[in-house]
Formats: sequence, structure tokens, C-alpha cells
Amino acid sequence: MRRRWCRASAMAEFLLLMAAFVVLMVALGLVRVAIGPGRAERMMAAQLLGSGAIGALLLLSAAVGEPALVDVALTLALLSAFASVAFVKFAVKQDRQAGDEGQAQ
Amino acid sequence: MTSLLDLASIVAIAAGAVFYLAGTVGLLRFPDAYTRLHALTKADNLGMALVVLGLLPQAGGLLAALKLVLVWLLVMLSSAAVSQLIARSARRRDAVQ
Amino acid sequence: MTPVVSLVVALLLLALAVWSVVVRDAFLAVAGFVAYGLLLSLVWVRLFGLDVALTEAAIGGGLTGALLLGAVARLRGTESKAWAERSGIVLRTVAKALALGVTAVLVLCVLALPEPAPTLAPQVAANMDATGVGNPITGVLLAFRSLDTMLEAIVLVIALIGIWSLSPEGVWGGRPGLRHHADPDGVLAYLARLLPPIGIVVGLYVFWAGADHPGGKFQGATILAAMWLLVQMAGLADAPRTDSRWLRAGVVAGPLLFIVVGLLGLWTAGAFLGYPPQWAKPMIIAIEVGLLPTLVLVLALLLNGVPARSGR
Amino acid sequence: MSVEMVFAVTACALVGIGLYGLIVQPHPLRKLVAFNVMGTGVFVLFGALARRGAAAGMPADPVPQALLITAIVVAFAATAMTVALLVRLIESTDSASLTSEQPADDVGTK
Repeated sequence: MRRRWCRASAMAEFLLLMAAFVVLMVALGLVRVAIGPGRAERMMAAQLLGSGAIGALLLLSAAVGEPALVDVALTLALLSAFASVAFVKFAVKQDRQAGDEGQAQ
Repeated sequence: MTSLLDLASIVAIAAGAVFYLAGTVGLLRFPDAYTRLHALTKADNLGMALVVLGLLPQAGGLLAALKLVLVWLLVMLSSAAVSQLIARSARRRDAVQ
Repeated sequence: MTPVVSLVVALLLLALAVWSVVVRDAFLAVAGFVAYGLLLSLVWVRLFGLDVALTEAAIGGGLTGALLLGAVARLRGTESKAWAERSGIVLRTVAKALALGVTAVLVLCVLALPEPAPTLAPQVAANMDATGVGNPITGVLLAFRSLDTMLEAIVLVIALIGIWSLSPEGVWGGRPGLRHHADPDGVLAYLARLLPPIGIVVGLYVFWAGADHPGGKFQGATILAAMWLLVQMAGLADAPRTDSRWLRAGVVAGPLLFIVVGLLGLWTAGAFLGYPPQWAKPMIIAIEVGLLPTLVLVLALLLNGVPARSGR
Repeated sequence: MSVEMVFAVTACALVGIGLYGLIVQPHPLRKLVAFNVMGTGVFVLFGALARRGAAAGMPADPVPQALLITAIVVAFAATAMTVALLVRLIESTDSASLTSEQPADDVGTK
């Protein structure tokens, strides 16, 4: 780990730059959520965010030489899959609810 | 040798970043939900794949490299499944209208 | 270079916070908040809190998001009514002034912080050997501040009892929420069959890694709970009946074990939750292992919510 | 400006933003989201202070970081409890209003 710190500071700079770039791309993608128009776009944003954050974490992990960050990315990969499914389930449910309001009976 | 691997890493990661860029541009510029979904999955699959590919030589060892590949496989799996769910719900909405 | 990443993250965080507070549509607000939670885990990484980043990624990005989205899905109709009750321009101006004032005072406090910063890190470093674990956070959670952790586990159980007590007449002990339905051959069911086995391995790995590396029982338990909830959302399994014996035993088992270990400490080490030196690591592991199933159950049941069906 | 100071100042602003939303948003769920923003502001401030306490070879003071983990989990439990209360409020009154002038005659009949 220490060896990498001194060897490749130029590499680390590059990886950090790429991490910032990926975060920025995700931020721009979020503009699509804001303008919509449909729920599909909003669900896509959940997914874009998940994969963007995971990509940024992997890049950061290599940049700062901290392998434990890959565990964070792994956790995020599982949980963002879960959150995306929740997004889709509940968005569909909310759409459907316009007609029937019979709840929890 | 090391510098050659570093160069490969830089090329792959930069290419991955381009796919992230393409995904975002597509999400912003494409006309309907289906084409936007198409653009998004490029960022998810190819962008992430190239980033992981580029990081493999930088990973400390075989175990760390395998973990990176596992992250990528998980993202692939969930993004493929969720994209289908999104497309289906978009189609249902279009059919109603 | 490094500050640029932090600056991008900080500005994005502020933008998302404003978005999720002021935007009109509740679904959009919650979507913004989920994004905000994901971004927070990057903040924790920049602040060298990897354990916190793991917790935030699991709870802030995953469970809280699903909880709030589930709530939004049940709010149809109440939103527009509430929007009509929106505060007038005067109150909003006063609130803005108040918020700005609070922020300004806090910033002044931050700028006036003492140098060098007070820290307990040297004390933790000096006493880590006595605990037998390598991750200082786990050491703090289960040795130096174990009373906090015990009370936290009890708070979780109390919150669960609170939620169950909201059940309507006649369904106490029933199953929470609606049964989810999905095509058993569909994509969702496929994902819910494929992901949990991997998720269980990763969850146990994160739990086990917590002794010496970032990770631990909360993070592992959240992953496991999310996998269980995914299976429920795909309609492959129903939410459990809240009056089942094994479920209730599981919910109290963790805190109970913690208390028993604490009382043992009274006898063997002369203080509640004290560990005799040579037994510190086994006792810490016993608590961790005992607490894990309880945390999985409680986190999943908190998300399942109020019992609503008699379940027969 | 160092990284921890950037986030400390950000955290102060987050508390302000959350407070504003808590006051002006009438819907309880929106108040809950705003309150959570405020809470995370406090967390980030705490985390920045932990980072300032880096010493003895540790990148940050582990005691506040451990308390942060506890805080995040407890905040989740409190949020879950609030959501449950809110859902029951809506189910039993068909309204999410918190104003006292609302006729509340059908509370608890369900």
C-alpha cells in the first residue's frame, strides 16, 4: 500500500480526476430527473446514481490505495439494486393507485 | 512493464469515462424513455466494465481483483433486471395512454 | 487535486439537500434524498470514516430510501391538500432568515474551533491491544463504549414495539403491509432468486471483516435485511407474522445476550460490561454473533411496518 | 481550505436547509425528509470534527466515528417509527394535515 503511494502519484491524480468526472456526469444526469417528464426517467436516475457512485468509489479506492473502499462499493452495489427495485415497485404502485384507493385491508 | 500496465489502465479508464459521458448525454438528449434507457445502460455496463478493467492491474492481488469483478457482475445483474422493469412500466404507461 | 473532488461532492450535496427540501412533488423530494444519501457515503470516504461510509451506503442509500418511497406511494391525495396549507410569504421569509442565522452561528463556531483539535485517538490506540480486535471502531463500539451499543440495540427493539403498537383493532400480531405480487417467472423474481445468495455471502463477509477492517454487524445486518426484503418485494415470500414465537424470540435475543454478558462482567471483571483481559475477544465476538440475527430481523421488520392483515 | 473544513461548513449549511424545510413544508413526510437533512448535517459536522482529531496513526478520531454509526442506525429507527405513525394518520383520517382546526371526528373509527 505504501509502495503505491510514492510510486504513482501521477496515477493517483488521474484516478481522482476520473472519480470527480464520474460524479459530475451523474450530477448532470440528475437534471433529467428534474425535467422528467415520466416516472421512467426518475427510476433511471436511481440507477445512474447507483452505478456512478460505485464507479467513483472504485476509482477512489485505487487512487488513495485503500482496498476497504471496494467493500463499500460492494455494499452499495447490493443496496442500490434493492433501492432501484423499491423505486420501480412503488412508482408503479403509485401510478396504479390513481384508480383504486383500497389500502391495507 | 509497470508503466505499460499503467498506460493500459489509463486508456481503459478514460474510455470508461467516455461511456459515462455518453450515458449522461444520451439521458439528456434522447427523445423518449426507451432510447434514454438504452443510453443509460451503456454507462452502467460498458463504462463500469472499462473502469473495472482499467483498475485490475492497479488492484493489490488476485483476491482484490476478483472482488472488483464481483462488483461489476453485481452491477450488470441488477442493472439488466432493473432496466427491464423500467422499460416494462414505461410500456404499460404508454399502452394506457 | 484532492480538494476538487471534495468541492464537487460538497456542492452537489448542498444542491440535492435544497432540492429535496423545496421541490413540490413528494416523490421527487424523496428521490433527491436517496441521491443525497448515496452521495453522503462519498463524503464519509473523504472524511476517512470508512465504517461510517459502509453504514451510510447500506442504511442511508438503501433502507431509508425504500422506507420513504414506500411512504410516498401511500400518500396520494394528501399531497395537494397539504400544499394548499403551505406557509405564506411572511413565514417563509422569517424561516429563511432563521435558517441563515443558524447556519451563520454554526459556521462561526466551526471557525472558532480550538487548535489542536481535542481527540481520544491516542487513548484508543493505547488500549486497543486489550480488546484483541484490530478495527478501532469495533473496539470503541463493543469495548470502550459498549453501553451505547447495548442501549442502541434496545432502542431498535423499542421502536419496533412502537410500530407494532400502531396496528389497527383486530390485527395485532398479523402480517405487515400488503402482500407483494409479481410474476413468478418475471425479471424481478429472477433477480430475487439470484441476488440474495450473493448478498448473504457479502453480508456475512462484511460482518466478519469488521473485527480487523472496516465493516461490522450493523453494515452486515443491513445487507442481509435488504436481501430478505428483496425476496418479499418479488412476492417469493410473505412478510412474517409478528406474533410468531421464533420471530419475537429472535428480536429480544441479541439485547438479552448483551445484558447477560454485561452481568457476567460484573462478576468476572468487577464492572457491568467489563471483560476480563484474556476473555475480551471471545466475549466481543459472542456479542457480535448474538446481535447479528436480531439486527437483521429488527431492521427488516422496521421497514415492513405496521401489522395490517390478520394473516390467516 | 482543508477537506474537513469544506465539509464542516457544508454541514452548517445543511442544518440551515433542513431547518427551513422543517418550518415551511406543511406535509409531515416533507417535514420528515427535511428533519433527516438537518440530522445528516449534524452527522457530517461530527464527522468533520472526528477527522480533525486525527492522531496516534489513526486518520480520524474513532470515538465520534463509532457514535456516528450508532446515530445513523438510531436515526433510521426513528424515521421508520415516524413513517408508521404517518401512514396510520393518513389511513384513519384520510388527511395528512397537522393543523388543529381540521375536523378530527373520524379519528380512530377505523
